[in-house]
Amino acid sequence: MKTRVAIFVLLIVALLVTACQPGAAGGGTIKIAILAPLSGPVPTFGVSTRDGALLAIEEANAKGGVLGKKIEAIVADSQCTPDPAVNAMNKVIEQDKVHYVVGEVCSKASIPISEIAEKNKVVMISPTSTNPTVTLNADGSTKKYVFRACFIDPFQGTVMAKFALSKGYKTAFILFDQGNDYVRGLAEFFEKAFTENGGQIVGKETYTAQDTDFSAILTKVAESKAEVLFVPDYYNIVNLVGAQAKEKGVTAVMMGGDGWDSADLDKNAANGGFFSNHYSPEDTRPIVQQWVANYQKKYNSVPDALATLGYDATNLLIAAIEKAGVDDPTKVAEAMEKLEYEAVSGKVTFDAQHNPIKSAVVLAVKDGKVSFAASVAP
Amino acid sequence: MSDFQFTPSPDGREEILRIEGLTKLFGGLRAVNNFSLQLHRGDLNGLIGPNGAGKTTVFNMITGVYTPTTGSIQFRGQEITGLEPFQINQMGIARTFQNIRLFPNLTVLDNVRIAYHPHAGYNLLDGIFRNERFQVKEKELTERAQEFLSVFGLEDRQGEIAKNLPYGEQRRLEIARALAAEPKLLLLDEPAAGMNPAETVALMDLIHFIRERFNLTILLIEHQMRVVMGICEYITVMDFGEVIARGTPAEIQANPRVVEAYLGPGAAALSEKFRRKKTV
Amino acid sequence: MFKKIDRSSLLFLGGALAFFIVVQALISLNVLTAFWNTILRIGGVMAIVSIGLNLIYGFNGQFSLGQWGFYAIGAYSAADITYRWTNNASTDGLIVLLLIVLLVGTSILLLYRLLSRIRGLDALSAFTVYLLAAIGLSVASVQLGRVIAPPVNGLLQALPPDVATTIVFILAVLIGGLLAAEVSFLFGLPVLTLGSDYFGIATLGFTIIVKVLLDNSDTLLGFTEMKGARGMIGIPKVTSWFWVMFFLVLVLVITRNLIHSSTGRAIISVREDEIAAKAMGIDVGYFKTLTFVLGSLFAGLAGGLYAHVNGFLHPDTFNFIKSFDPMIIVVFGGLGSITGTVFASFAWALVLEGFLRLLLPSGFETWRFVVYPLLLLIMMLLKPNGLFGNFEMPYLRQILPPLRKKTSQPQSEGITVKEANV
Amino acid sequence: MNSSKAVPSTPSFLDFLVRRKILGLLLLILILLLVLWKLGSELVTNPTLFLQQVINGLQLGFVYALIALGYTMVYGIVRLINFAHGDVFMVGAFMSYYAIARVQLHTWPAKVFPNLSPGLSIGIGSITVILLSMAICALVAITIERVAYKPLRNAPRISALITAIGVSFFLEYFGALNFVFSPNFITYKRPFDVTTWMVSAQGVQALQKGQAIPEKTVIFSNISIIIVVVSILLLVVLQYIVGKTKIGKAMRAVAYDKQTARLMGINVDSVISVTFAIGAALAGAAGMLYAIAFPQVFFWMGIIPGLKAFVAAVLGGIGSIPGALVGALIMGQAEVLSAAYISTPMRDAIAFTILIIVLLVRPTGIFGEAQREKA
Repeated sequence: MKTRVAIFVLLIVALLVTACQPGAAGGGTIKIAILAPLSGPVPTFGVSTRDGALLAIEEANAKGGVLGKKIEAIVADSQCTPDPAVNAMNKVIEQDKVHYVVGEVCSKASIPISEIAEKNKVVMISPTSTNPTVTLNADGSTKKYVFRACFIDPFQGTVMAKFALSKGYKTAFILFDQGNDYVRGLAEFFEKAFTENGGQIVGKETYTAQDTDFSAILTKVAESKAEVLFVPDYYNIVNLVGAQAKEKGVTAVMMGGDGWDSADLDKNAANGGFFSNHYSPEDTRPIVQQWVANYQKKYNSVPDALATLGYDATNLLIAAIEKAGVDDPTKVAEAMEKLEYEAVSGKVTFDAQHNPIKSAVVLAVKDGKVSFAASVAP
Repeated sequence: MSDFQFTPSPDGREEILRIEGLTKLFGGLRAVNNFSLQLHRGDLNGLIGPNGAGKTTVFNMITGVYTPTTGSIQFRGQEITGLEPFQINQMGIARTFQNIRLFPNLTVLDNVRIAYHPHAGYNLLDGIFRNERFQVKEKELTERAQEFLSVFGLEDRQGEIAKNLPYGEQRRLEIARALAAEPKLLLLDEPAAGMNPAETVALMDLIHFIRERFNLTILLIEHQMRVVMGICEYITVMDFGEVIARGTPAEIQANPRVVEAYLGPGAAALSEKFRRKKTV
Repeated sequence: MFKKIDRSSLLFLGGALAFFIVVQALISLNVLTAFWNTILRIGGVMAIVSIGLNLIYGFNGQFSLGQWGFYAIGAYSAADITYRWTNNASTDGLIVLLLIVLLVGTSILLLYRLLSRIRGLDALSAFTVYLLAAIGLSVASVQLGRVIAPPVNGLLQALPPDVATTIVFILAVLIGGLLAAEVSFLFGLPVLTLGSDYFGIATLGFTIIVKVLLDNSDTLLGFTEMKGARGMIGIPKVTSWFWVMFFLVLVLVITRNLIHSSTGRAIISVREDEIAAKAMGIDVGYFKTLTFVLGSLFAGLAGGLYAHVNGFLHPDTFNFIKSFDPMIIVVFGGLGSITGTVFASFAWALVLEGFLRLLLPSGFETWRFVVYPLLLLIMMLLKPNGLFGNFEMPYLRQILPPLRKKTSQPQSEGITVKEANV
Repeated sequence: MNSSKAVPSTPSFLDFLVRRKILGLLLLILILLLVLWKLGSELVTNPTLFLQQVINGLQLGFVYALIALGYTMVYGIVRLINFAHGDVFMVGAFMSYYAIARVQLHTWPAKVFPNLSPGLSIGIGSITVILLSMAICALVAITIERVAYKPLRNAPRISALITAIGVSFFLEYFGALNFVFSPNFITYKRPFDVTTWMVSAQGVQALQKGQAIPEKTVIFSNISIIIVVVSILLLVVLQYIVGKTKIGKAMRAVAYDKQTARLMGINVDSVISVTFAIGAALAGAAGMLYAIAFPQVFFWMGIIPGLKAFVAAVLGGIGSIPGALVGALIMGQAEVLSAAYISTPMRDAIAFTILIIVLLVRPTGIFGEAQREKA
């Protein structure tokens, strides 16, 4: 009994102590929180995003910070899941008194935290959440403080549909993860644009993120004789699908979205495929070359799409703070709306719904290399 | 013994149980074959036989644990085969188990109160709202349960956890619990198993006593011949699922088939000696 | 009635009220920020789910992993009702679900009476009868609801918006609970006949099936507002600390009264020894179903509350891996100890989401889930029966009735017969 | 609703419908007929495709069988749902990955005996790798058993289950740390190349890369064959160990009655350890084969296959070794055929529905022994 009372008292005391802990008043620094899924089902996405964002902050600090102050990065684990993300967001806002947030990666986590950001007047920029409702209120109006650094679903789906048609392909088979709104969104808009422009969807199949055996649906793909296999998922799924497709005699050309962009993409499995992306590693713009070089130097690997977008999102935020000239989220949000910034993923401006307007490139995977194939303007 | 004659009780007592042609097959095994039995109110009968003779299977069929393959069981004129055990219990047949089956982690009092549940007189919602009816009935029920405990000398143990009781008291508690269901027919499965001679004597007294006190009909399975011969008025002997003998204790002891069943073929020669020694 | 409230009840209600007021005050003073506020509310919600599971597993002995599925059902159905009210100013969700809950509930009660008279009733056949009735009545409710909804709309709109929303919210939570309870009845009827571990796997399957359906709620089920795997937005965030405490205390009182009644004892007897319980006239099947339904009712209530905490629902929250959380909490707190369950729920939320977040140094964020299982392991090894074992706070403790007036009696002979007809 | 005291009467119409399972069986038969009709019509429309899907299902089923065997072993003897089994499987996959990609262990025969034929050399090398990961998994499992389960042997069964969940979380998240395994999806390097063969009326041919499959042809790969062969081999070995050896007899004794086994002089603790070790070794083998079939390793990879395999074990009758195989094959077919012909989004739901239906008809699984409790 005594131990129970002791534990109980301890808990209460700990609660009060930590609750009353004054958030360090941000005098000398500007704090930017990075919310990333470091645990949960996709920690590797979280790690990339965080690494990209941290590199941006490090570079900004090396140049003297922003508004003459150093930037302090606060990393929180949001698990790509609604509840922990809300807790992480509340924590950085309430305990750390952060005014600027980069995150979350997954839309399902970004949506609930975007509402918290809006309520607390904290500027949030999600690097990779493609779901339109991240920046929109339920009534369709735009959230004042919430931005994103990535394409929304319609854009990439349409780009790839047009690209496929321009290559002369007429039939396509779509595979998508029913539980992932990013993948689903791309698939839907690909289908729409492809059929509207004269293509034909010969089949559509779903799977779940935990599936590893794609034999049943790939057999159907092979049977359908489709020319294009659209798999707009992340590289991990693409690796599995690609490897098994070859064994099942699928001859269709695989296509996908920016989720493919990773050093871990199995270039054998995805050989012959195309995907849309924000930039091409062959791009000669100095910002791209420098980014790739710096990232490689620091983390010893080639940056993937998530790292790039994490880096861009953070830089956009820093640029907006710089532009606003004061450490005031409302001013920063206003500055962000009018921002024009040369990011790794191209020149960025925001539309009325706080989505970036930028161009996309289509990359080809061929013989173990990823190379530029086409450029598509918005 | 298959053509068993059902007879009305000579002194006009009500027929409590009538089992006719009861058979149970487990796969190919004929556990009980064409078993018949009749009990009148107030009877105290025994069911004996070597291990594996099918006695407990008969009990399990009476109480609904097993459904008979064929045959009928009538309790006070009503067919009860096919009913669930709890329905049979609620009709007035209670039992104890060969290896004591109390509710081990509950108090002695709760063990008895649970048996009272069908007679609780209030329902789920009364209990949740704790209304007048709950208060009254719960009190009534608790007092009844305590009364039973006191009959069995367990009153002071009411707060004890059942599994912590000594063996003899657990046996008594199990009988008390069975009686709390207010049965007309009580089935006791080896009540004296594991008891020392003094406890056994006390148990025999107790069985006699509860029969009078609660106006019960009792059927009992027992291995201790002392108990069976000492208290049963009429005995049915089973072997390999069949009834091999019926009669009063004296008749049974004289029956060579019974001795053979217990001791194996050829033992009948010894039966004379056996009978002399055992006759009370 | 009030004179009957005893000291421990007063203490409990007073304590709960004091706890509520203190926390509420701290929230109002912003000492407990939104961060802690959310965690405390989630802790309370988990307490309700876990009490339900403790009823099913701790008291009735049924190893259920389906609690999370019922939680999901409660959450989504309650959310749909309030969503339609706040976004479309329509009560069709409310009315239709209310009708379904009422009609199906009544039909279950009536059919149960009818069917319990049949000898050798087969659970699967009974299930078929209930299922047909439930489907038929649900279809009828949808039709009927369309007719009734408009006038009710007008009625509710005449009220001040806050009041109307609160009414809709409370009804939504209750309906969510009842719907979960009715689904659990249908599902439990055949499945409860399975043995312990098999039942566990079947219920785990239920959780997974619910999650798959929610993933496709917009396509397969046709509820476009639920948006399937995109997550449901636009749910009003009305679950305050008050409502969490209100429902928690309600659930606690119901559980306590249930457990300490004859019904409760019958429920526990099933856990202790099914065969003996049957032999003692306990309808084991009935009590298993009853407990399962009650436990799921609580899960559904909790789901309804949860939906309105963050105002966002996503099928991933109802992933089967998380379905172990209530089980962990129940075992952690002590099987069969309601006090332990409540305590463990809050502790679980505070430690996992609160302290570990704050205390782990930067760079070690991922260690949260390394520390958590280690804590779990150490706890289980040190206290295999859970933190609280069988301990209960006074209010939840069973009071031993006073001994009857002692009439000195020897054990077997010379008993004075006091009542003629015992 | 309280159960009435009165003798139940029997209303005739409802009685007819509900008694003796008539209605319930009708429902099941209806579902079965619908499914059979659907599958049958698919079989008639495109028999080759159907056959191909059945082959796909077989491969998946045999993979599940390997994991299910471990589950069924441990459950049969200790009655513990060992949730960490799937994660031991993950450890096995990672170990073989490191052995192949980092150490190139599979090439040792080629280095030591350069004259061996390449096929044989890779074969021996792969067997070495699989034995290594089996051994490591066995060690991991023994450690887990000693630390997390043994102290709880006399505690309530659920406590051990919770520690199993704890161990499972720990293995996953500890494995996800950068310095342990990795939080990344890692492409698995197969020790040998995949060869796909086409079978048609014209005979057997190898499928060339990028070649489309002609009409009326079914394909299978060397991976399928290896998985089937290894599964059956391990099944036979396991059946032999449990049925014929001394330790197997001890295991069965422990499974039947721990106390009595102890009295008979059996060292129960070491028998349980050995059981865990064997189960884990099977998981290790399964981990490698799984990774060869679906070439990716990831710290969460054990959860879903583990769950499905467990379901397969339950379906077949947990505790029964042939049951695990049969259950796994059914699961494989159920998943593949429902994905192919019924509804892809619902494939997991369908698999579980099948489980529930089978359990309703046979409460202890297909090969499970009926539990008759003596009253």
